Amino acid sequence: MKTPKLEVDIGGLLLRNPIMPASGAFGPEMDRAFDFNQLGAIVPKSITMEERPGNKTPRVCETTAGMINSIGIQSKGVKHFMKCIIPYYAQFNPPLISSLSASSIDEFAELAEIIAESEAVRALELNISCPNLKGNGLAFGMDADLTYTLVKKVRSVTDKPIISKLTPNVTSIQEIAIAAEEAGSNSLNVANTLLAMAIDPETRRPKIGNVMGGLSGPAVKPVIVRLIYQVAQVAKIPIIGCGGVVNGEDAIEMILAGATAVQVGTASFIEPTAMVNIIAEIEKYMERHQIESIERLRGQVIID
Amino acid sequence: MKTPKLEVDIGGLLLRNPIMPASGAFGPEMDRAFDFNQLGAIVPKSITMEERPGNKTPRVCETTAGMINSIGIQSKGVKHFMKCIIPYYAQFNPPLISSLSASSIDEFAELAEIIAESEAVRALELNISCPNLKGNGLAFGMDADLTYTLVKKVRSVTDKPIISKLTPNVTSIQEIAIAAEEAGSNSLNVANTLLAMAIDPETRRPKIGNVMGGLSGPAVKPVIVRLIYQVAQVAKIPIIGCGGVVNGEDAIEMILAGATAVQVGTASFIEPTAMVNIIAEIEKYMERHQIESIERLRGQVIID
Amino acid sequence: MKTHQVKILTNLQVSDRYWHMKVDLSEINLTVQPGQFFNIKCDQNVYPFLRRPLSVYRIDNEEKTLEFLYLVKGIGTKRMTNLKKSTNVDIFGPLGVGFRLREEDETILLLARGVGVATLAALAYAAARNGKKVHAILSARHEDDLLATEFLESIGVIIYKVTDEVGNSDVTKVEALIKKISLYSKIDSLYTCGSKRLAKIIQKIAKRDNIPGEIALEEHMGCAMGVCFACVCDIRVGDKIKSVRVCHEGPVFPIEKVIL
Amino acid sequence: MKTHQVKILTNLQVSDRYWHMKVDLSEINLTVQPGQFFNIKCDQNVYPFLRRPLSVYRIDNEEKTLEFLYLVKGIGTKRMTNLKKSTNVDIFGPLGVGFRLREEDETILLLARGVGVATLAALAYAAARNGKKVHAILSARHEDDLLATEFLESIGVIIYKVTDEVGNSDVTKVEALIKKISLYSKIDSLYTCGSKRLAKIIQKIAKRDNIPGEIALEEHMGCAMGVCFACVCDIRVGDKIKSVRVCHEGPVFPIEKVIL
Ligand SMILES: Cc1cc2nc3c(=O)[nH]c(=O)nc-3n(C[C@H](O)[C@H](O)[C@H](O)COP(=O)(O)OP(=O)(O)OC[C@H]3O[C@@H](n4cnc5c(N)ncnc54)[C@H](O)[C@@H]3O)c2cc1C
Ligand SMILES: Cc1cc2nc3c(=O)[nH]c(=O)nc-3n(C[C@H](O)[C@H](O)[C@H](O)COP(=O)(O)OP(=O)(O)OC[C@H]3O[C@@H](n4cnc5c(N)ncnc54)[C@H](O)[C@@H]3O)c2cc1C
Ligand SMILES: Cc1cc2nc3c(=O)[nH]c(=O)nc-3n(C[C@H](O)[C@H](O)[C@H](O)COP(=O)(O)O)c2cc1C
Ligand SMILES: Cc1cc2nc3c(=O)[nH]c(=O)nc-3n(C[C@H](O)[C@H](O)[C@H](O)COP(=O)(O)O)c2cc1C
Ligand code: FES
Ligand code: FES
Repeated sequence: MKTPKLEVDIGGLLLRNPIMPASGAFGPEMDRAFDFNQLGAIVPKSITMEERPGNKTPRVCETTAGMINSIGIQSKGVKHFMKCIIPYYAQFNPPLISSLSASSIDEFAELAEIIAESEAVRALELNISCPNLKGNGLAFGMDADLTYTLVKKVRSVTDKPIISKLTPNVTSIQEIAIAAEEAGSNSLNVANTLLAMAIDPETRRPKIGNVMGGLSGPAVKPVIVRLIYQVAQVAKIPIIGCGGVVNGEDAIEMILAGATAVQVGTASFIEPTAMVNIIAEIEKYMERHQIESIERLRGQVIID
Repeated sequence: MKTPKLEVDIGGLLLRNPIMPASGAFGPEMDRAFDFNQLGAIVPKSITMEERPGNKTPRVCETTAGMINSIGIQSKGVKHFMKCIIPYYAQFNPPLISSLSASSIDEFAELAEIIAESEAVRALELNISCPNLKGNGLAFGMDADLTYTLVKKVRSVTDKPIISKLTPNVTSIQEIAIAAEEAGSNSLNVANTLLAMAIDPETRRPKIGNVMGGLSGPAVKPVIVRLIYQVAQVAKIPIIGCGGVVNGEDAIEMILAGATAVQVGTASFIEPTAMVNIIAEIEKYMERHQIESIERLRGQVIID
Repeated sequence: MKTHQVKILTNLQVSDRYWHMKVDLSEINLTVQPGQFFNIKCDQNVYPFLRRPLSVYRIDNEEKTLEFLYLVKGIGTKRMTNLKKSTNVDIFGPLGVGFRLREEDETILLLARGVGVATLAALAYAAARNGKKVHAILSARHEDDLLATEFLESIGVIIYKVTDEVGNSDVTKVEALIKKISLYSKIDSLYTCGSKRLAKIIQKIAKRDNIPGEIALEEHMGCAMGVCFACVCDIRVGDKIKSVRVCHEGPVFPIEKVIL
Repeated sequence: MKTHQVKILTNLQVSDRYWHMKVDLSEINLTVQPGQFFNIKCDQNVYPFLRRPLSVYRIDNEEKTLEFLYLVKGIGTKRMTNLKKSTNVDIFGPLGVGFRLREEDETILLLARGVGVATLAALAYAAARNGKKVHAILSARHEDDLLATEFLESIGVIIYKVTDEVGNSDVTKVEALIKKISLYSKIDSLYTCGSKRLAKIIQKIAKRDNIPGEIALEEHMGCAMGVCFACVCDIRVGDKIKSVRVCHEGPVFPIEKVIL
């Protein structure tokens, strides 16, 4: 067999392989761990218009097979991003997907317009699902109408591919997915973190400063796989799976459920080279199963 | 210090301690593992009006720190329940809480009426949140209006305490909680399982016969603690926490978040005596922290 | 129905994919029947989360030991191989209903595929000790996967090895073999485990020749104690279909009742 | 910035709540500075899920060994105690910015509370080897919790023990002690770790006497490599407040910059 083909197309953006970092779990500091050119894409931490301090510490805590974070989008603002971050990532081959966060629909559009101007930015990921912005866990992505309006507005200011990052904390993710697709998203990220909380029985205090935060890691994978499967039933645009992927088999599982590409977050905290290991494991799986192109696996879960 | 007081009142039903089984993870067969009289209450598997076969096997699979089940309420029907199950549990001291499942609002009311007639049944738990009935994960408890109508209807046929078992798979559990409370629930169970899915990359098949199922076990605890905390902000009636409790500290965590009582499900599969161990661990915790009554801990998470 | 912390006497690899674990029961008093199983904690950890069911491979009431023979399949059995001699392992059981060995039987025949021999070996031992003649057909993919043959031979079991490798393990050949055995040795009872395909032969012969037969089934388990209804399978009772729990009404069932 | 599988040479309990682990670095080439840390996998398992940060307690460049001294606090450090001699442990590092030992200094003073000594011991060792005079005030709840005293004494460090038990560990008494030491020995640099309460003394003295000082901070960590912004704290730069990452810009900071 020839070496397996890993190329995928996430709504007009071609990737050499389906593996990329999850926003907020990746940074320039990791270049000492592995060569960024091996990635399918580069996704920096969500950026906001203005500088933001982020939330109180502790900002992370461990749970069984997972972690809760409430970083709260600590950001140096879009100016610093355009001046320092984009040029840095521009030196690598994988396309740069910029993740955006804002507190109003207009701000989302403004920010998108500014960032899309940079040639190096090849797609925008709209973080409409951060549970850590307002302290109550609410997000734009919890409402289909808001999602539609928001994405539509951003669509009107840029032709670059838009990835809408959905929240898992909803009754019907299908509804939100359809809204995002109809408003002009080119692909969907399924999904952000599960809203969660932990209390230390000894101190009786929440384990993170912000009381609630987002749960990530292997604990959430079964919920995310279900969401991918549900979205794949209704969406025509590609899905990027995200949540709990630790190894190549996890990525394959998401692809079988319907994902085109896969993001890896927390796993990099435990094994900094997790992403390149996962790419190698996917290749091995494909060789073992004689699968020539990863596209052949997409949505191929067998339902009797 | 005197021995700690563990008594709690869950909406008109007095329990000698806050620990009881989660429906579906308990049965007469466990009487060889421990004395049921040690429990706060007894909660059998959800019962349906007619006999039901349940779902295809495999019905369970393991996930990281959790399991997915799609039993699908295998039930021998209410007649058998009245004749065989109730009299069996009636011989124990802890109050019997009967869990009900039905496929329509009218059926819920009919079933409630029949079961409430039995003197031994001291409260009804309405399983309006089972993700395994229809194969698409939908449940009455995902809609506030349906929840209101359903509970109201059941309220009209019985004066016994009603526990509404909520689903975690919603955008706003607060909304559903309020609907259930306003319709006359005496307490709220927070919550049923998270809708989930797992695929075996080798066979490419879903790991459970029913494709999707409910996730339980330690993996879900941080989500459940968050839901309890959210419901406690809006509900006046007692909350029964359920999901991922394995030890006494987990139960304390839920009580600090706002729960009055706590159900234990999957943990019993790993350690059949889990519930009595948890009761002992709660007592030890209370002694160590000089807490005279468990009620003193309820909702006492410290938020700065 | 209790969990026990028992000391591991040995936990050793016996072939490419199989391991053998022996534990000390001298501290506890257990009556264990062939065909029953234990649900075993693979690790003193939350991961793997669920216990794993293993049949009793051998019970030694004098030495007060219990043995398991297991195939390394996935994460749970893989981690089981890390359990160290002299440390404790947490076993829950004995669980389920075992085989029925009939007093009056003089000769029995066992048909085991793969790790199914782990389940039937304890029965063979009990039968041999009771003075019965035991024929055992052991089927596997390769010669290497034929387990416990020495042990079984040492207790006087007459063994017939069939493998996919050699090509004598398919249904027709095994059926012919059983026919041959019955020609010179009247079979009073039949027992099988490990392959539904092979079990069909037993079911057929049992029915045709009116010989009692039993089969040990497997199903994914949650609680292993009859409360969760994860491990159900359908059986035939008269002309009705009934749902039973493999962990509770089984894992051993009359061969004529199972639906293969 | 890499993970390394290194062999455990010893992993032993040294007092009621403290353990000491020594690993073999002979297979890899690492330059490790006092004050840097490693993020350690407590178990070859998904549980505990996150790594745990531990300072370098001692680096021996001749023997090619690395040592950690750790307090058994919760689940992670508890499981660390199960790591067995001769097996491998997965360590990620060295991480962060270590202490700056100034060439010109003749005498330095360390103030460590509790397990803070684990962080300062490597510095003491490096300073002593460079011919500097090292005063170390070690503070703890009980005499029993005063660690590494023998090791430090053996390399010529002058030790002052203060404990809550004896009642000489409060802020005023420690401040008086430092004053007394400075009377007969001019302190060129100050270093502290393990207590913000005590660090305030160092900050005050450093400012008042214009002595350079450094502190090693702790914060809950996610990635430990500067990407997640979990471990931030505020520092003072001029009259501005700046957010820095303990794992990346730290864990060692100039004492005048930290906000205690
Ligand atoms: C009553 C009973 C007795 C058994 N006795 C023995 C025995 O003596 N020796 C032996 O080697 N094995 C025996 N088994 C099978 C053994 O329990 C499984 O092989 C084991 O649980 C697999 O665990 P794992 O973690 O290694 O694999 P996993 O990683 O959990 O799974 C690997 C594969 O095995 C399948 N699997 C998992 N659990 C089961 C199960 N309970 N039944 C069937 N398939 C399963 C999974 O779906 C998956 O495809 C018995 C099973 C039962 C129900
Ligand atoms: C840079 C750095 C260097 C360190 N060096 C050492 C050392 O050399 N020796 C040593 O014994 N300890 C050291 N620590 C502290 C050590 O990392 C924690 O004690 C350990 O992570 C606790 O893990 P656990 O699983 O035992 O406790 P957990 O069960 O995780 O937690 C127990 C308690 O400790 C708190 N805790 C957990 N992680 C941290 C953390 N990173 N910082 C502060 N509190 C925490 C928790 O909130 C909880 O209250 C260092 C910490 C940092 C950040
Ligand atoms: C520390 C941390 C910070 C995060 N910050 C962001 C962020 O800025 N924007 C965003 O869209 N998602 C953020 N996330 C969510 C991740 O991108 C991802 O959706 C989530 O972690 C689930 O994937 P995982 O289980 O692989 O980590 C963050 C997650 C973590 C753990
Ligand atoms: C095997 C199994 C069967 C279940 N059956 C029911 C049921 O019949 N009715 C119900 O309300 N919940 C049912 N549940 C959900 C549990 O009652 C409980 O909500 C869930 O398991 C979370 O708690 P745990 O993490 O402690 O197990 C079932 C759970 C399991 C694991
Ligand atoms: S495994 Fe629970 S009933 Fe059999
Ligand atoms: S721990 Fe992630 S930035 Fe410091």
